[in-house]
Amino acid sequence: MRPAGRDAEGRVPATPSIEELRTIAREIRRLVLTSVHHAGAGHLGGPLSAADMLAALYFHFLRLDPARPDWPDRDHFILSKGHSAIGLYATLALRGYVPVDELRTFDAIGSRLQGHPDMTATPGVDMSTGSLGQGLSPGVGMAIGAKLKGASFRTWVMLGDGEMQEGQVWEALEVAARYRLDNLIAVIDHNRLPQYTWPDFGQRGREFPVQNLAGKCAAFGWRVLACDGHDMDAIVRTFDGATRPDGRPTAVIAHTVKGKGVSFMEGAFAWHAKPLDDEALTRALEEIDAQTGLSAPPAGASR
Amino acid sequence: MRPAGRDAEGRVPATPSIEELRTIAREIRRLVLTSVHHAGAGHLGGPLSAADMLAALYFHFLRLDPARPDWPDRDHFILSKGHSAIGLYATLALRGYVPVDELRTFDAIGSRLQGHPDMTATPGVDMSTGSLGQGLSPGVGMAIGAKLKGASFRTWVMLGDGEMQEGQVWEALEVAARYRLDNLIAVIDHNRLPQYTWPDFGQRGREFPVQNLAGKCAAFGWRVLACDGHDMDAIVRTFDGATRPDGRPTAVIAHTVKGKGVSFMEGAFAWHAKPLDDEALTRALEEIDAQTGLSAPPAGASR
Amino acid sequence: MTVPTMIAQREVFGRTLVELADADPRLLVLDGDLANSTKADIFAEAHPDRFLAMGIAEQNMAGVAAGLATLGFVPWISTFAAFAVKRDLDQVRVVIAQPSLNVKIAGAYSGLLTGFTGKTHQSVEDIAVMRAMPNMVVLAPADGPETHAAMVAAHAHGGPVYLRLARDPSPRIFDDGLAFVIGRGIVLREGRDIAIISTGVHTARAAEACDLLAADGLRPYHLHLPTIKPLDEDAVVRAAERTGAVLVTEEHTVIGGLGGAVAEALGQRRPTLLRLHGIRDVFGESGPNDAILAKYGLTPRHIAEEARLLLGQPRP
Amino acid sequence: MTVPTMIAQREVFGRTLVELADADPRLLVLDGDLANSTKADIFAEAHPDRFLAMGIAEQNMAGVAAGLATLGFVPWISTFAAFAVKRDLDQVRVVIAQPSLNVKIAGAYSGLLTGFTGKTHQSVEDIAVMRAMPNMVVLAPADGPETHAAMVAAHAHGGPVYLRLARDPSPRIFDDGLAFVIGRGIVLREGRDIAIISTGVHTARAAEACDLLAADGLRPYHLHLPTIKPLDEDAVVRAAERTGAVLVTEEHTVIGGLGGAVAEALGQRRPTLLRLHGIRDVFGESGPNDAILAKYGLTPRHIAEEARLLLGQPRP
Ligand SMILES: Cc1ncc(C[n+]2csc(CCOP(=O)(O)OP(=O)(O)O)c2C)c(N)n1
Ligand SMILES: Cc1ncc(C[n+]2csc(CCOP(=O)(O)OP(=O)(O)O)c2C)c(N)n1
Ligand SMILES: [Mg+2]
Ligand SMILES: [Mg+2]
Repeated sequence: MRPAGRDAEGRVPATPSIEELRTIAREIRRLVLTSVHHAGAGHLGGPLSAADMLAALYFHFLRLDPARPDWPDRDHFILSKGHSAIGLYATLALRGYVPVDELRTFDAIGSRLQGHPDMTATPGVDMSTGSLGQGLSPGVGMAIGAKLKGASFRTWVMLGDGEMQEGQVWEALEVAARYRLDNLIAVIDHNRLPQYTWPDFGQRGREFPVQNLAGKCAAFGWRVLACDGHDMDAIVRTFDGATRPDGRPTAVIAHTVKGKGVSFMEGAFAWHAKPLDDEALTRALEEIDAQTGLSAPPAGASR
Repeated sequence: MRPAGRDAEGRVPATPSIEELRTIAREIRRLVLTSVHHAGAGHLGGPLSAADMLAALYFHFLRLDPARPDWPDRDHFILSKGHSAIGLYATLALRGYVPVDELRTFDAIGSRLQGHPDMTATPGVDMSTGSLGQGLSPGVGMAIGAKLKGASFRTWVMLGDGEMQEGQVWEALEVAARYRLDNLIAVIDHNRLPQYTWPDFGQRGREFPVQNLAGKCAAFGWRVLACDGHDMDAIVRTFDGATRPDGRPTAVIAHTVKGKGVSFMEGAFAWHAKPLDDEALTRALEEIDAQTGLSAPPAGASR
Repeated sequence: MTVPTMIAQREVFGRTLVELADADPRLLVLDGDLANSTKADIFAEAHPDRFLAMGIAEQNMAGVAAGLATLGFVPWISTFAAFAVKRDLDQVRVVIAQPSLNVKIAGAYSGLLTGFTGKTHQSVEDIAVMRAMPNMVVLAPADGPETHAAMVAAHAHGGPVYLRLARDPSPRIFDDGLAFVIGRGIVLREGRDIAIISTGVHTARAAEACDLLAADGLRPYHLHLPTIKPLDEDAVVRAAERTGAVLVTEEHTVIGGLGGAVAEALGQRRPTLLRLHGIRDVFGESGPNDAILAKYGLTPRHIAEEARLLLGQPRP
Repeated sequence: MTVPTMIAQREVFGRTLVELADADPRLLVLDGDLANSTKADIFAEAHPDRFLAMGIAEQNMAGVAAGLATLGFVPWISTFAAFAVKRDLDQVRVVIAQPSLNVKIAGAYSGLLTGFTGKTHQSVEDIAVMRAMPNMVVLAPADGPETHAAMVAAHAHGGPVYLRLARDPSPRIFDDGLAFVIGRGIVLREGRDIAIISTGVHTARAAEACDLLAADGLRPYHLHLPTIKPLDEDAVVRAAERTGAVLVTEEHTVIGGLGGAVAEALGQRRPTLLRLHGIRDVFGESGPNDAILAKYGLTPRHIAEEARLLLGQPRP
């Protein structure tokens, strides 16, 4: 059985229904798990925490045309937390940019689906990323460029919270505010974990990678919105607010859980990136499917 | 006639009197002007805006011994806005680290007084700077190191407001807050001008190099104090507050005027760095002297 | 554009930006708060709407340029060479060089002559760093006219370019309107005794050194390489073949720069006795230009002396 | 420390940090949020109070290390080579290399074999960049035991050191307890037909290539250079003298790295026919190690083939 709306190639067309977006997010999670299992490498925590927002963006908010990935007036999207590439690829596949089956080439030599997003390799990838902290700046460039051109597209950038420790991000926030880039939206995946994190030694405790994100972004002159990054209703409402310009760039702080959807990965920094063995995959997929309400996994997804 | 307390070599010993600190600051300004005039190169706006705070630091707040520049328990000072080197050199000379006459070698080949502070060249310079945005991080290292050693010295770092645009500064602020470095004080010379500034074109206007400094530093978990950076009373009071630990690092935002003390340099971005001809020097020194109340310039200062 | 005998590359830089922008609406200039030093301010006055102040934040500036390039703009980044290369190297690598985006990086105040600012501002390793970066074209023109021509060529090139520029006036070598072909060296002097290879404004000093040698009855061959990458290997091999001994001289560390490029090419195509002359793996300091060139051994006299030393070495 | 036949440098790195720290209270480790990849986590468990998490902020990390070094600590910076070299180059230059402070920079996951992460994480130009930096020692040990020895030597050296390390297990070449002298090369094989010069874990592949050549009746000379700067020029010259033809092979771009260093030395001291083998001035990609080595031409078979090509070239 296919999730509602899935075509013969396994792609899901854009849809505005909250319920369908939820289904797509669960499907993204399945594809993340199966692809990482198949590749024997890749990140899990970050892609899983971003899945709901990727679904909302690609199936509801972004103005785009999968047949024309270079359409100049498309909304632009940059996955600054580039290590979550497989989440983006799963989304792009479901949206029709690449065949879903091609996800099985993730991380393989010669693949269009590189370990980190490569704009020269993958249709639909608007900027190469992977070195953290770099994605917002090209987003600022795109937003300035849109203003210079009089173009109406928006630029969305998704960042990790650990990534917000990189100074370049704050350079970009400052410049974006100065240029009053109300066509720029940063979505911060605030899952409270980076990779190794701040360790649990001494008195310092295993702290968040970054404190007071909302206060910081506001101090830098940005409009700040927040939502539960796993509540599709809230995501849609908040992203919707973000697209109503008020003269400033907008930061959406999405409160998320790293590894969301798989109990043993949730909040576990060890699952940031880790090969997934058969047994773990089975357990993980079972959990996801229990949430989907799908009676059976879609064909091919658990190969 | 020598300013009160000046010894035969032209050095001024540490003094707690506000009035003497004012005199020293004016003397720093004179030495900045004469040295840049003599060198035919160097920065003016930044050193002049920092002069009062340098006087307060080196003649009142810093625990130091000019005879032992490497004394491990000295308070450490980093001039992150390294282009204001001549202001620091003038201060170090008055304080006894180098002969006042040596200021005439500023910028010359083989000199111990390099265009930007060089810790390998100048006694009393605790960190090499000149590439903006870099000074706070070594300060964080020194403050962490002091804690690890159980040493009681403080680390002071002086930054420019334009420099605060550098992302590295925000990385350092974040880490300093996380390590609860209450032995670290950043003094921000908020003179509202960087070098070329944000130009006066289009609708953007010639804006400050950085907005809402206090709010930003507070959002990054720092205690924030502010003062008029040219009012010696206020400087001493505020720095004094900064040295009373409250568990956080402290930022002092000093509201200053770039080029302070010389009317035609004040607030003029063109005087950021500019050779000073004889006539301009004479006019500038006259203005400074009118403020000093000194009946005549000290011997040698206007050669 | 008429050019006096001595001209500063930065002046030509500012004026040429205006000229290129007049002809091509895609051109934008991004400034790291140094426009009145780099002379990008000439452009700022002429095209205020296409001058993008980026503050003192070089990493972001490189990224913004990349974003603009994806929209079809041709952004020129302008700051000091020291910061253009080293403060944002990871950004240049990941969002400019790896996707080979059409961004030009103008490094002002390269080499040791940086107006008394000293070692933090002197860029002694920028050629070595940029040359090692895949997809990057590296240019170092010799004078005003060649700077103009190199900028025209760089702008026409569809990928990333690093342009190494000097601060202070230097002697004119070329006529206005010369053609600049990326990857092509220029023989400034034919001769059989020794080949001198140079780049950037240092070429004028090498040319003077050739005069000194010629006055002594020697016949130096002088090859100027305004493109360091891609290297004109054929020209280098020809210089070696003509003379059997090659002195490379540059206002850059002797490690990995033009000397390294020549050594790699000759070792593989025509092993030849080399001498690599430049900054001897040290950082610089502040001082007047003459004193710096003298202390760091980069005057025409020093170059001529190096040539004589090389000539005195036994050839294999 | 007993070492199995295949061992990952990163494991040795973590364990040696502990060992060095046990003996020297000045040692601190600064981590760029990668300790469980770089294996600095072994140190974090053993010496939690001397493990300083620095978050994902490499520029600040370099500066903090500099500040600590001025107090007499010996900070080891640990992150991926790609970021250790390129994300903080201006910081490494200004507060570490220029004042020559006693900071060690450990670049993990160097070269192309970075666990499927691809071009942003692959460090193909780090040797070229670090070698051009005055005051910097550049080390690239071949295996586990040599990593241990190189770390002991690096820690004893009173200035900045860049240590290039690999991620995945590689074959043991040396016995435990070998002596490591900074600046000294090691002849792994005597021979007269051709010299092969290599560094880092790639030396194991070069050694295998020598076996292949020897199986064909050739007599390759193999020089391993675990120090790239300062270069053991005498060893390089000897290799050239013995054989008359030198193949440099490295898991690094062919521009400006070990090949560049050897070319500069030989051109000046003993011009010799060279062949520079490595990554051909391109960025890499993700994939399994075998596939990457095959695609980028870095297997023992490729090295042997390069040697044969060089042998077939006419000698000057
Ligand atoms: C400049 C840089 N430093 C280090 C890394 C290695 N790294 C990859 S992911 C990661 C943690 C990222 O954490 P976060 O931004 O919170 O992402 P998420 O939690 O969404 O996975 C790190 C340190 C990198 N890719 N880039
Ligand atoms: C990384 C870096 N970028 C650019 C410069 C060039 N520069 C020197 S001073 C200056 C302006 C500094 O402004 P600010 O920090 O406000 O200092 P102040 O006003 O006190 O002079 C600039 C851009 C530099 N020294 N370092
Ligand atoms: Mg996170
Ligand atoms: Mg200022």
